[in-house]
Amino acid sequence: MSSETTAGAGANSSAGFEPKIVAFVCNWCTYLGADLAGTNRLEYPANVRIIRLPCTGRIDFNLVVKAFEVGADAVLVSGCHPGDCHYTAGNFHARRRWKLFRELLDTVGIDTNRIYFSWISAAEGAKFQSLVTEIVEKTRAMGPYQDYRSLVAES
Amino acid sequence: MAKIGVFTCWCGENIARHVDVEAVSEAISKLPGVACSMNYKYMCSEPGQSLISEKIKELGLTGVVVASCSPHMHLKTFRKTVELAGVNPYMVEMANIREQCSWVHSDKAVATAKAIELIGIAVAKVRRNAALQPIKVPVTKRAMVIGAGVAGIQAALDLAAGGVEVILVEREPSVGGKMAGLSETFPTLDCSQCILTPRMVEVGQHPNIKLMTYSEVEKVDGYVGNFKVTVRKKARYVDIAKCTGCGTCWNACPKKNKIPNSFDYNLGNRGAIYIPFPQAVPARPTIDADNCLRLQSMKKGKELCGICMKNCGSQAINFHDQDELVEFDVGAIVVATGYKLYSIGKEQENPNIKGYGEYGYGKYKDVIDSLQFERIISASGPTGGEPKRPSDGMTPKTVVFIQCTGSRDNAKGITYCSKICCMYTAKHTMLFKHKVHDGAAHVFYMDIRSGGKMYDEFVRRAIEQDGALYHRGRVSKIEEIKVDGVKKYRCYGADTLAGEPCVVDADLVVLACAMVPSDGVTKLAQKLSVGYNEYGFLSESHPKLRPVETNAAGVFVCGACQGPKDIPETVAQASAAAGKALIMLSQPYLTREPEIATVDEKLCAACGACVQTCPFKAITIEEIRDRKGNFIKNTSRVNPGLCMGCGTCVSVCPSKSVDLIGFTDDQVYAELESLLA
Amino acid sequence: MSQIITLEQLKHTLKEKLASGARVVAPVLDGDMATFKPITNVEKASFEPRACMQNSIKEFFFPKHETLFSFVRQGNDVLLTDAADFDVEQIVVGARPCDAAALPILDPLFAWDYQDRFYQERRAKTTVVTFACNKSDAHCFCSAVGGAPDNTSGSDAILFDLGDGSFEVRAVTDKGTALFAGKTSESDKTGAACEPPKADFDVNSIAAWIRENFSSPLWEKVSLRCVGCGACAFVCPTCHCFDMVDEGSYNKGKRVRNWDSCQEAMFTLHASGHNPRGTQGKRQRQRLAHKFVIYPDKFKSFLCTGCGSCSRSCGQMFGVRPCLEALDKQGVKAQQ
Amino acid sequence: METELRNAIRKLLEEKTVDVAIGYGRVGVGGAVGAVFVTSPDEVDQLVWNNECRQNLAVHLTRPEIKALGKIAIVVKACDARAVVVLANESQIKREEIVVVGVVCEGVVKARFDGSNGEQFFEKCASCVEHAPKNVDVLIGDEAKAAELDAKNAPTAATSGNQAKLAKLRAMTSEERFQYWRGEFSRCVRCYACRQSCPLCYCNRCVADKNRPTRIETSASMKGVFAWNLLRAFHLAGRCVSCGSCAAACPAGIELDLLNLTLVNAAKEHFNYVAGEPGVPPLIGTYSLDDEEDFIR
Repeated sequence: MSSETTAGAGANSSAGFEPKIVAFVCNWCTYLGADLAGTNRLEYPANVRIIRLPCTGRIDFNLVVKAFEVGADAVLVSGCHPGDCHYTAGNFHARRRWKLFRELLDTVGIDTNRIYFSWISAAEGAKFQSLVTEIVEKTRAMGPYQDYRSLVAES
Repeated sequence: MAKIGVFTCWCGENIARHVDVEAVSEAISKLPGVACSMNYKYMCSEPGQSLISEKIKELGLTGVVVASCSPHMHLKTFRKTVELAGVNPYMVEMANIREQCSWVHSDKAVATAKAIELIGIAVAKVRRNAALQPIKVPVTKRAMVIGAGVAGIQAALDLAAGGVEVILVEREPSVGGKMAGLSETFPTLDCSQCILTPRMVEVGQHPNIKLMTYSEVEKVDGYVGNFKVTVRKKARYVDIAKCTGCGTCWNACPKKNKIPNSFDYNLGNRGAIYIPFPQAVPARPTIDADNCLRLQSMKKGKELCGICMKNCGSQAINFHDQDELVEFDVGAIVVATGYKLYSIGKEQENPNIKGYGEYGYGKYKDVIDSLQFERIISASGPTGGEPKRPSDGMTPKTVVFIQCTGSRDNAKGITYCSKICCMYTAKHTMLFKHKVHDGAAHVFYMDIRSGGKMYDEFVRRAIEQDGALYHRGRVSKIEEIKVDGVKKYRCYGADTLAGEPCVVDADLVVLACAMVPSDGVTKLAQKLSVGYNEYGFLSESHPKLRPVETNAAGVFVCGACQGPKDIPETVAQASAAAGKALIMLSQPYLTREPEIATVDEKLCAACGACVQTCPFKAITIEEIRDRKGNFIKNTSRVNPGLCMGCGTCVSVCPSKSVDLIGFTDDQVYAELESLLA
Repeated sequence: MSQIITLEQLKHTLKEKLASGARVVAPVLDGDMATFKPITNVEKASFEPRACMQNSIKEFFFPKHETLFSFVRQGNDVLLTDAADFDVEQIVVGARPCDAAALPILDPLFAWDYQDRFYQERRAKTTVVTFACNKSDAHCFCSAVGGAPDNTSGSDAILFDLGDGSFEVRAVTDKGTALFAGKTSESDKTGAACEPPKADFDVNSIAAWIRENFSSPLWEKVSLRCVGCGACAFVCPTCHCFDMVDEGSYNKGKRVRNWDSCQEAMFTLHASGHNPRGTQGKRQRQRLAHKFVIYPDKFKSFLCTGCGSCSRSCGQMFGVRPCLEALDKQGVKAQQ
Repeated sequence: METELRNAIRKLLEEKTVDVAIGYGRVGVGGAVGAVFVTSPDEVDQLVWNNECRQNLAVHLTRPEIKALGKIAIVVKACDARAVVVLANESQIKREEIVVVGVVCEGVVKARFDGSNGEQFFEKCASCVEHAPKNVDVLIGDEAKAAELDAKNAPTAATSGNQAKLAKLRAMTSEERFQYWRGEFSRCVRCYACRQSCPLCYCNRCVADKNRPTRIETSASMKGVFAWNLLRAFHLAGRCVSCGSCAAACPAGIELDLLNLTLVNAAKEHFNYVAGEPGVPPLIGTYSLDDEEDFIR
């Protein structure tokens, strides 16, 4: 689509910078939490793009890398609270992978402050609202993820 | 070339107020592969759906994106719509521009821009969608019920009445469970045995029910409709087909009345060959190998005793009996493994839970739990229903009942309310007062929770008619003392309503302890791939809408294994579980969502990462052989009957040889790439 | 009389080129590893002859990763945009003679049935300044394939280190002459390269053996330790296989070409699943046959300059020289 | 030791316990040490054992060309032995069908950039506390000496060698680390020497070689090499045995093993997990209810 219509338009200059946030969420908890935020009309900034997956277990680490490749300034990965997984254990498996992956990202110098992990249940519309708001504000303050953008530009 | 139709909904004003639907349609119409981009006031309405099917027919659409509300709201609706119009129902994606856009963003320009991107994501995905067919799984018309307490008995009888063969598995030598040991039941005070034993006899005799007592589930393979359950039939040393239940053996046993009877919670005794209680079903004895002189001597190569065998007229005793593994093919499984009481002592199986050492349970013989009290006042109990205290057989005059021992106590690690204790404690006071008219029944309680038909009236009756003394407060400590040479138990309590300490010298103390799931339930749950909470209570699929289903398809739960509950609730839930199982078993095939994992067997290296990870044990390593039977390679393979479609396997597969249909990497990466500015 | 240039003058010459907007490529040291890199500061470069480089100058003519064009979908149309920026002036300094010698070998390949303008334009706009070798190592075998430590093939100018902070400059082409015009002074000092490296095998005999022994079991035997990575091909100045892929999204992307290696199992994998070169032996046979039979048949020169980069960088201690030696010993000489 | 090794292999071949022995021999330019595949007792004198025996020969166990040779005996160092265990755990080999000949290793020297032998031991050897290979069928060398070396290294194992390098790297700012790797990765040519030399990168087709979808770009572009190197390292999480083959094989001299070490350390620190123990389920693929989640909101 044309870049004029995207929220990330003109993102390269810090002034008027609108962060692009990609959120990978599970279908049963966080997606419904986001729906609940809607049902309750809890406003939050429009910068987040949700990719719906069945379970946090399905969220492969490489998707996070890809999100940065397509220009994300921050990434949110969110699913059911421990014990609430629709598939009993997908989130436990995911939690372990994330813990390790964060260490790797840290060593490589990919800014782990731009990757957020959360448990948001179907009842936590307000948590979704406040977390997204916080992510957008913090990312706005950090500015565009220049490091990764320049990598992509060099490619 | 894809021909995608995009249908943007106004949802009346819900979407249109904050999203410029015309601008959205216009922008989306320019996306590659989009053959039409329309908007309409109510896409889910009849005219809205007609618009979609008209366009499908007119333009030969290959994929449809509906931009409206959450897919949780209407994905099924629109799948039906396109299916009726002749397109595979899985060629639909939804863009959630209501809950996740118009309802949360009030700036129209911003919301419109976001809506366009959200639809772009859906268009990118639907382009990669594949036509899918629901999976049909054949069904074995047989059910297994695990646990034969009142829940299992009820479920088995209902299933059997529905014409389904039932395998009823019980770990103990007799069916009946906890209820068989109760005295009388609230709120009617009808005798527990009187209402249960006829049902026990019925399960024993029902032509559709195969009873497997003294047996445990060893292994569960297969999947919904097609389980293969291996049951360990423990060595009983008595051939129950030959045995007539005459009783000669247990009366002749030299160990008669010398071994604590666990059915009486060790308050009464039995022999080495025994039936746990007179009304047992099957009314056939079992030999307790650990205490049998013959069986113990055989370990040392001798053959002592054997009196029971010598006396048995039907030659039913077989000292060489061994555990036997029996396999059953069943289509559905009902779990009804019930509960036990929380361990009051200091030692706990669960490290997060602490005991009530201060109550001296285990140290003082007359500090007992509520199930022990049930046996003491039960007509079939060790005292014949005469209230006598365990230490010296004295009839207690003052009894202290302490509620919430363990329950609702964060400090001890159990947060939940065990739900039935308020009611049975009131019952205990009544039964006690009916037998010891001059006795005093003191109850220490936190709150009285007596919701239920005729429940509060029952508690009021205990207080007002039978004179139970209720003190709102906790007991902090119990000490053994002597008053006039008689052993007493001084209970240091508080009456918070009176605002003063309340010390009672009791002859007997009864602790209403928390209900916890029975032993081994988490192991069983793992075999069944059923979830459980931190206490081990099994997890239902949805607390309100799917209360007896579990996330393991084809496995249902009922009774106290799912959470504390009383008999009426248990029976209702058992019937519900049986009903759900019957619905499932009534169809020739089960239809399952096709959005499951699939393996590219040619490229799979069979490292087993997915096998290890799958929460449903749906993946196995299989051999691929050529037509002549020569081994070619190993591969992972997904059992479509077991896979629930979580996709955790995809994340752990290093070569991405496994993919999740409906959420393939191809689709997900396309969604992401659509965001490329 | 010879022309000499001091190191300072050489640097000054390169600075001028940098200032004029040209790209200057020179060896940059990191520990004991020397890498050809575009430099912006000549002081960061290392100007001494060396037998071992981490990479070949090949990548400045035929990059490891190169955009051919980009595309954007608009509705049902696809708009194409040509690649840009492949025609800047380049000065490559410090090349080994065996590295530079690969360029004339590759030239006909990129100007055969298809005129590869990316390669050709870079080639035309690049001046290659070589350092004559002053030492060789056990991996070197340029002499066995017609090269020499002071070979000028592919060079526009060759410099001989005089050991006193200056180099003798021998311009080979007009581009070389132009680069150093007015920068050198006359001297009676002349430089000399080191002795040619020794190789006790005859490449022509081996090539003859290869031609006759397509089905020899020796191929599998000598290649057992090769694990099939592309390191040898990617450090090789003459290996030139590439793969073309489209990258980006459905709506927007580019066509790129990337280096590829015949040693990787995927290289010849058919869509059917059949792989005509299913084992490492077959893949090594392809590599050697291409270098010593197929390419010479077509383009009249070995596809090998004897630089030894492959065996230096091989983790399994393999490469062209060990392979040639094994074929010589177990094939050619065993036959005789 | 070399004689002892040759005798052991000779016996295995003579008794036809195995058809081929994978060991080290002077096969490269100037007698450089690499893999040899000995199929007859007469050839065992090709086998050498010294501190130039760098390669992890376990990489050959999963190769079809080698499997075709028959029953295998393999010479391993302690780190290599762990790779064999992982291969067995992941059912890539049937452990009982392979004879693992372990050799007590006192460290191997690093190659210089030009391929010649350096004077220095590999960084991994400085922090090695397992000089005698475990889970082997035949053990050659002095275990007491190995134990002595283990004890010698133990006090500094967490701070020496690659650990010191990694600690230095982790002490930088995130931005500095990013720029460091950007510089290193700029030399990456995607030759996959790291992958091919790794005994545990045995996939039938690497995800990097799959292009529908393009999960990671095949190009040696900056974005492609970042994605590739993250992916390679992460696929070894809880599996890498720190043999260092990846870094040793890299023609661009990138210290890839530091990425792996990060995950080795994380596995140990957060999950008390060490790769290469027989019968232990994989780190990724299992979970504990108590796994840390301090980073999750």
